[in-house]
Amino acid sequence: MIVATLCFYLFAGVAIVSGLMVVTARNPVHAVLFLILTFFNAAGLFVLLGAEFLAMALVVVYVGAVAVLFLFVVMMLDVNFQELRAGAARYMSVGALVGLALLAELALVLGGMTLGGVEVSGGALPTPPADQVHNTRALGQIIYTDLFVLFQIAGLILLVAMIGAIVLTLRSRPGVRKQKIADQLARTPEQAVEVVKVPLGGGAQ
Amino acid sequence: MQAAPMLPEILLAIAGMVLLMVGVFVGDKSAKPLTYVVAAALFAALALGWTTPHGDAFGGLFVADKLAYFAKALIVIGAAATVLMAAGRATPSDGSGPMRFEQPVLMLFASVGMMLMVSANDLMSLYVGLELQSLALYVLAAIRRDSLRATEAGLKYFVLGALSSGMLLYGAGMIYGFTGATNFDRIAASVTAMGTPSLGLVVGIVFLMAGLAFKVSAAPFHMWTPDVYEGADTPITAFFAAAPKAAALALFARVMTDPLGDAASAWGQIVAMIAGLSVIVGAFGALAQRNIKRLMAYSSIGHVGFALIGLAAASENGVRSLLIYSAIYLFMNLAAFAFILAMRRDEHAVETIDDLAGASQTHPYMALALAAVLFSMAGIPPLAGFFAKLYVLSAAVDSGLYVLAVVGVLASVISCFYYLRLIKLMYFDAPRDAMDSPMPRDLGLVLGVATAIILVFILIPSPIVATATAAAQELFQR
Amino acid sequence: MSGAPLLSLITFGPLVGALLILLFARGPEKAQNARWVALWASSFVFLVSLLVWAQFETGLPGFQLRETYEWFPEFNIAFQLGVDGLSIYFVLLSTFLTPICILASWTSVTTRVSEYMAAFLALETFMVGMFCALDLIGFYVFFEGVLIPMFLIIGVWGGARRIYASFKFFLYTLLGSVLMLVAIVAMIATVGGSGIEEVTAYSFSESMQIWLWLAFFASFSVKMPMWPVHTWLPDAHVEAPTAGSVILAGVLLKMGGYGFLRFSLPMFPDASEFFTPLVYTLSIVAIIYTSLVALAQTDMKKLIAYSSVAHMGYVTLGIFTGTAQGVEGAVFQMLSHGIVSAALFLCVGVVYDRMHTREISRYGGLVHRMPRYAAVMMVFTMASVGLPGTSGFVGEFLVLAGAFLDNTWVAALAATGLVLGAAYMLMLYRRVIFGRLEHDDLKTITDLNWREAAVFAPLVLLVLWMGIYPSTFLDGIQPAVAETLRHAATATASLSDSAAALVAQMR
Amino acid sequence: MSIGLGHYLAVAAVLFTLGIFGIFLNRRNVIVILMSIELMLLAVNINLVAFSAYLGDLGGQAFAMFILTVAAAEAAIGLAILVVYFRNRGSIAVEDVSMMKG
Amino acid sequence: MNALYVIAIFLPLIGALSAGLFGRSLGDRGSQLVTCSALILAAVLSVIAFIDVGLGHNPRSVELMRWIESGNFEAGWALRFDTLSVVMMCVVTIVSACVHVYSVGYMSHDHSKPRFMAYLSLFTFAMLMLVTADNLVQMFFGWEGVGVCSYLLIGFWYDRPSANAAAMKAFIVNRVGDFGFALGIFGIFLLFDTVSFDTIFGAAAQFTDARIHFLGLDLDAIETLCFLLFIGAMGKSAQLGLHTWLPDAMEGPTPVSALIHAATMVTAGVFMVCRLSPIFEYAPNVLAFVTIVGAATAFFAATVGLTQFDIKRVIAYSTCSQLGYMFFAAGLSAYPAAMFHLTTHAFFKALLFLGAGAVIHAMSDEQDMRKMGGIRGHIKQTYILMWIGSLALAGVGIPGVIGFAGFYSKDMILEVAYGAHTIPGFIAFTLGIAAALMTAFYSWRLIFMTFHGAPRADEKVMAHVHESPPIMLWPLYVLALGAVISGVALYGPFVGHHFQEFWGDSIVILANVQGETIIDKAHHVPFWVKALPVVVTALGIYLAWRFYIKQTDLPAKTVAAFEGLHAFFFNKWYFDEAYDFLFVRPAKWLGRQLWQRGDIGVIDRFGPDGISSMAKRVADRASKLQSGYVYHYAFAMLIGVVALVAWRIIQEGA
Repeated sequence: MIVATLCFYLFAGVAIVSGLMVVTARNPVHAVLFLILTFFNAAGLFVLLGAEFLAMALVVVYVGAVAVLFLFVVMMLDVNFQELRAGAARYMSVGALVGLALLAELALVLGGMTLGGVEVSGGALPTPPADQVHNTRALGQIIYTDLFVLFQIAGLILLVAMIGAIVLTLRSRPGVRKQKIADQLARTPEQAVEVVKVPLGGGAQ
Repeated sequence: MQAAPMLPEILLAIAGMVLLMVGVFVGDKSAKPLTYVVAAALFAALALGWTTPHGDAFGGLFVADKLAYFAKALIVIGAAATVLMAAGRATPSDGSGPMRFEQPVLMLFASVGMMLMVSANDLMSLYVGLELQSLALYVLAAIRRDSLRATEAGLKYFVLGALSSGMLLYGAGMIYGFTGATNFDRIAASVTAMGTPSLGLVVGIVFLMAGLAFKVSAAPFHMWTPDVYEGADTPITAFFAAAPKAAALALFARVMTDPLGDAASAWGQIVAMIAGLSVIVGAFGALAQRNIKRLMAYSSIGHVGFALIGLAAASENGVRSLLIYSAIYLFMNLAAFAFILAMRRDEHAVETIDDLAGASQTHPYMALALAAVLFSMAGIPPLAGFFAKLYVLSAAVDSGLYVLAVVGVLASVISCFYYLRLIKLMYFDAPRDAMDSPMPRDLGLVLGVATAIILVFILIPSPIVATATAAAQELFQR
Repeated sequence: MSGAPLLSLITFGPLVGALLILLFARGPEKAQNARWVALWASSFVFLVSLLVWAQFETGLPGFQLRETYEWFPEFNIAFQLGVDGLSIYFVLLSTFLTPICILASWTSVTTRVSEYMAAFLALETFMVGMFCALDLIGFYVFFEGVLIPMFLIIGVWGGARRIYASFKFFLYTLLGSVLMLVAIVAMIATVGGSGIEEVTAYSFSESMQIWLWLAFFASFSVKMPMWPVHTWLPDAHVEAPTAGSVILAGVLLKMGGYGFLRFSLPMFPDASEFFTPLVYTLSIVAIIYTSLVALAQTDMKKLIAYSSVAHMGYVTLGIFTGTAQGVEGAVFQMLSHGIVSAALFLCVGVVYDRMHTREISRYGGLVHRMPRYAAVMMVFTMASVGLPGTSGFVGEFLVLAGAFLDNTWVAALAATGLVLGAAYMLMLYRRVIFGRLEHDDLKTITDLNWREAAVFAPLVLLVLWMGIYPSTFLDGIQPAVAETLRHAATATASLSDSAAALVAQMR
Repeated sequence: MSIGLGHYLAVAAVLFTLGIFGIFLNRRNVIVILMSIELMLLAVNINLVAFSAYLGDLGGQAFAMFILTVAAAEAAIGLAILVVYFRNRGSIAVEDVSMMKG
Repeated sequence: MNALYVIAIFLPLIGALSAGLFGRSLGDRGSQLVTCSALILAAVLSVIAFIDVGLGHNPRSVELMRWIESGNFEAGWALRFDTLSVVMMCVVTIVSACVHVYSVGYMSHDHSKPRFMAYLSLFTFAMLMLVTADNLVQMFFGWEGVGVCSYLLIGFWYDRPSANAAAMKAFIVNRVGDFGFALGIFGIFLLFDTVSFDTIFGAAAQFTDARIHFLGLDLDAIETLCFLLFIGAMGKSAQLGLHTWLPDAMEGPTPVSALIHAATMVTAGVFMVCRLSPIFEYAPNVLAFVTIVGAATAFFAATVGLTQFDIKRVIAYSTCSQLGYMFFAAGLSAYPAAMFHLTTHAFFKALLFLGAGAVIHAMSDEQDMRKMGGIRGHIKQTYILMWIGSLALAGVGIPGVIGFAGFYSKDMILEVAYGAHTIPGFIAFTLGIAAALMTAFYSWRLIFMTFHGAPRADEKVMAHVHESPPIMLWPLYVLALGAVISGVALYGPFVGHHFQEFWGDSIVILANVQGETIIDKAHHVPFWVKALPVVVTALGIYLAWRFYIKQTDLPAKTVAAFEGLHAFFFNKWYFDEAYDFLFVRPAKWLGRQLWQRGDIGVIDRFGPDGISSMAKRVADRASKLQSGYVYHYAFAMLIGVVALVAWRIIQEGA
């Protein structure tokens, strides 16, 4: 258990610190990188909680796709970071106070909880014993059966996201020249080459 | 795995995908025909919903009950009307060309999201429905992508919307944690068993409510509304103002009274607080506005606050009053936006309130209709808006919320001031350069029908009242 | 005809006229057509209301000519109409003044005539409906609905500061009324029904009565208007077109007094008794204060407006004396004031139409050119002053008599209004009518034409009739007032009975 | 000292707070705000998974799964809006996103 | 017979309506004819009524119509014919008829004769309603009715600002009195539960010990009510304090002054006290007050009369003074004496006024006596008639033998005052004698200044001086006849030893333990008391002769010697100035202040305008909060959540 405890503190500590860096880093590129670090550690926490598939998905989806997307946009927009104004410190104190108040409230409510401390009425989707059914399989079983419709709707959401991304960012530029292979292949020598006879001393016209 | 109750949504989703394909292949010139198909599909779905059986669907993830149907009717009416009104109404001043074909499709998907969320019977289905709607709306807000104001509106809406989803999810997570379920029926059972709700549940409820309050644009989670209403393209704003409001209000009512009904002690006062704050913000915020869309935004904050007063009553009457309020408000909003969409001068949209000056002389019937709508919004009898307020007040007073009722009516007096100012501009002031006339026929139709409903509600209240009563009754019998 | 829904007819008849005008008044003759339609509609309604009067059995308490329609069944709210001795004369007053207003606006309103006429007819519907409604919600709908056409009438066809005045009028009265709405809702919730009789029969607890009374007071005191919430009235009167002022003074001000009688007194008898000193104080301040203010006015309409506030002071005073004389006097005073102040505003309108100014100093010596006008105005001035033999006397006298029975201080202070009222009205008359004809532009002013004379003749006759043979009206008012007072008394008694029973139990 | 539910919830709470901090204390860059949103959603996921483990109920994990999906979609749309905004405004400084107010 | 009496009352109304409404079609002549004949007929009927009711002791009352009924309050239209009312009817109709006829001549140059005749007739109707009222409210109707007619008639020449002002003043000052009257009526109703005379009079004796809670004081009921009613009488009869309107009322045409401000309306107060004698008798303190006020008025008005130059004002002050006599007689319970003087006074004062009118008419509308003089040769008849009037006014006669009308009535009053043997009676007697001296002086001052000496008017006016036409003179003769014989003729029935038989129930005088009434006592005063008034009158006439005929520089010298006193008298004891300072200007000032400072400065500023501007400020503030910055919006949401959570935690924890 001590290993698990140490791992928890490691993952949790790194996740929190890197999370802090995400919101405080001056350079957005650094922020993205810290975000990736946070996700990695969160995935670690998921593993500790026995949610291997989610940990995997987190790494694949977030680190592999979302964070990279962020990085890509940061680069693409090519913001001049030097020009970006530093945060207004005068709001900082009030803001921090309110933020801390939120934290304190959450801590007050959640701090005392321990695993297995609360009475439960019995889950709707009970977790099968981990030694019999693997987490991924178990999750797959309910997602594709009980929650199939939500899965479909999630697909719809992704579709909307796709439409949205396209409708917002895709531009057809009329002035851009494109390679048209069919045209190229359809060309005949007659069209391509004109044979002219140049009279001596007359020059081409 | 009963799927039949969700057939309308399935139909619409399929229709959306088919239309998307059509749009992709035909291009933007298909946009206008598509709007008619979308509207037809919406009404078809509504009709389908009328014929399909009610009850649980997909193992209790969704439920098609009278509340859902009532809300869906509003969604369909609001969405269809605004989709139609949006047809061919790009604003040339923005130089962004004609309407994109994606616009009706996204509106359709947003409507699907709304219909799903009002049918949600599980925190997960609530979330996916809500997000389907929200994502489509974020895109719609910014769909005039060459307009700085539209994109700024989209950005603000997105950032704050995401924040609110975060809060909602955090709350949903805590509710899940403290009741052990995501299904509404199970949550309800757990809450009932709990007696007094545990602190964790209460905090979860508060976070969840923050998210919902954002969606209905209740104070203090309202601040996106004016900017987004102003920035988004006017047809889009009309859409925002009509359908999602009704959907979110119905959802709010369902979540509070169905799974959390027995935790009313935890949320009743919060709703009351939010409602009171909203009517005040709505009243004072609008006083300083010159842009009519912005003004309508503040007005909507106030109206939502009033509707939430009904919810704060935490009773069957309260939910009924909320439903009636949202229905009547929907028609008032449709009429108002039909008018706003018709406000064009030399083919350019105009949107300051001063452009209304003297409208009663240049456009007498339009002005008369808008005046009726504005008086109704102000809650002056004998117009429908008065009865909407009456039902709410009655519910509030039944539950002993006298202070809230008084705050509500006092705020409505203040808000009266800016409605009157619009009427004053139309009726008392001399006309300036006349706006384009005649009004486009589709807008005139919406304006006329909606105004007629507002006017005759006093004579024939039962279509709205009886269905709302039935919906509320069923919700409380569960 | 006895089975015909007469009250519905007079309530909604004008609305039909308004719709006709709005929908079908077209073409070059639009304005003239609108005028005629309005005149016909309102005259028809007036005739029907006379029929109502004929069918009304004087001397019976309770409501007559009742009609009931299903409305909001889930709230146990039905749309009920009916009249009793308190309301029937106000109905008649409304139906009587509307055609007069339409005639009075025949030539003075030239812009947007069809809308104007439609607004007036709509206004009539709301006024008549308010007095006929036997249901709290119905009452409130009509009570508030009046604001819409009146707002437009002041705002569209009013004077220079019409926007300020119309907003002040609308928002001020609305502010008072919404509190009443909350109270109404609370009453319906408590009683479980909204019929006025049903609610009147219910005994509210004393603490609830206090709150409900205050809420209703907020509405009615503004509408009356009582000091110190009267300041909307001078502005509204001054800026409104003549006919608007006529209706405002003639009928709209009566809505507050009617409300006190219909609601505050019988429904909250204990609270009414508790607050009587407050009402007395405000009424007396109103009488003295506004009379003094009237003395200082330079604008004809403003002066008459302030005099209205003072006269309404008598009404509130009378209502809360709780004596038959006081209450009947208050009702009569309202009727009389409805005629007299309406006529005075019409008088102002006559000269305003000719001179386009209401400044008192711009007039003087009108009697030289307008002897008939001077005579007519003298009648109304005297009625306003409360000369015996005119309608003004009966109400004022009964109110003061009732007040004297209850509290001599109140009566004595209120009676100072007799002197002050004479002072400002005579001052007005002297400065406008008497004196030399000095202003050049007045030298060509013309006397009343036949249309104006036709407007004034019935008013003059009515003022004298009400002054010389008030029994025509008092006989009808009496049973209703007795009923109201009896109810107030029994309610108080039953409350004290229950309190006594409670005490007995505790022992 | 064993690790309890409270610990996980605490971590999630801190991350959630950081996310919110990132939104309203950030004055520099809208992208950072988007990242803060991701942090918030991550915190929610930790919460759900922790509850799921604690309740022995897979629903929480499934919920987290959907949140992951939606969050990805959200990120895509957010970035798309950001890009079009940048095209119009030429800046993504948070303080510049304030053309409409009042 | 009843119908006849009712017709007598309503004939003037018919006349008024025909002249007023159809004056244009009737024409000047027609209007005059209608009104005059109506009045003359009414006078004839009144005399018949007098003979039947007064002399035949045949009182009755006639119900006409219901009027105001509310709860147990009932006041009908009913006419009461008893001795008191028929006496008044006679006085009113006869004088009025004379004035009507006179007006035909006097107003011959006026352009709105029908209006004038209508007003006069209307006034007469109102006055008849007053005197025949069967209850207090109807009396109030007549009371205010005569008030408004007086207003109309004073302001008849509406071109004159002074006439308009005087009319207003008359109405408003009367209203002050009516204020008391009205309160008195309410009090009567409170006490007796009725306003009908019969019931009140019948029940008065039972309420002698009743108390009333009035203005926070616990007072004797009857005394309080009588006091309030008397305030009304003071206003109408221009008693000291509320007299200021009467001299100004002379702005009206002279016939009006004769009718209203000498013979009829101003005596209504006296009539009222007499009419209400059954209750006044139970209010000894108020009667004492009435006596003092009457005596003071008699003296005060006489002093002012000494100094005035306007011929009509002199007579007006004289009227005021004579009303004082009547009041102190009434105050001493000698109601018959008061009524007697009222009747005689009506004749000779109307005569004097109409005579003055003839003078003014002759002098081309000049009223200032300083611009008259030396016209007795030109208008002999008028001169003689004025003499008769003055002799009657001054009460010249030979005690125990014969005299002019005033001689009987005024002497009777002074005898009553002496015979009362009370302190108020003594004061009244003293002041009455002093006033009698002054009366004689100013009456002959008037005659001497007007008719004697050298002409002071310019030649143009003098050339025009002419005797009045017969239509003006005939009424004068009628009145002169009354001035000469009414005293001797009416002395017996009115105040003779069997006066009670004549008055019947219409006047109640409580007898003392010996069964003697005040009238009986008055008959037993020593001779010197009877002689003294004649002596002082002679003295007064002599002094006047001395001052204005013999030694014409004496007035100026006297004025110089008593400069302060003269100014005080001349300026009418500064009453007008004081009222202006105390009431009129403060009221106007207060009105302006309440309007500008109260309504606009406070109520509107902090009420509607204040609230709306505050709302606008709040709105501006609120829209500043909407800063446009995303982080502010997010912050607001955060604060919202944090606050709500904190609130819930605290609530749940508590």
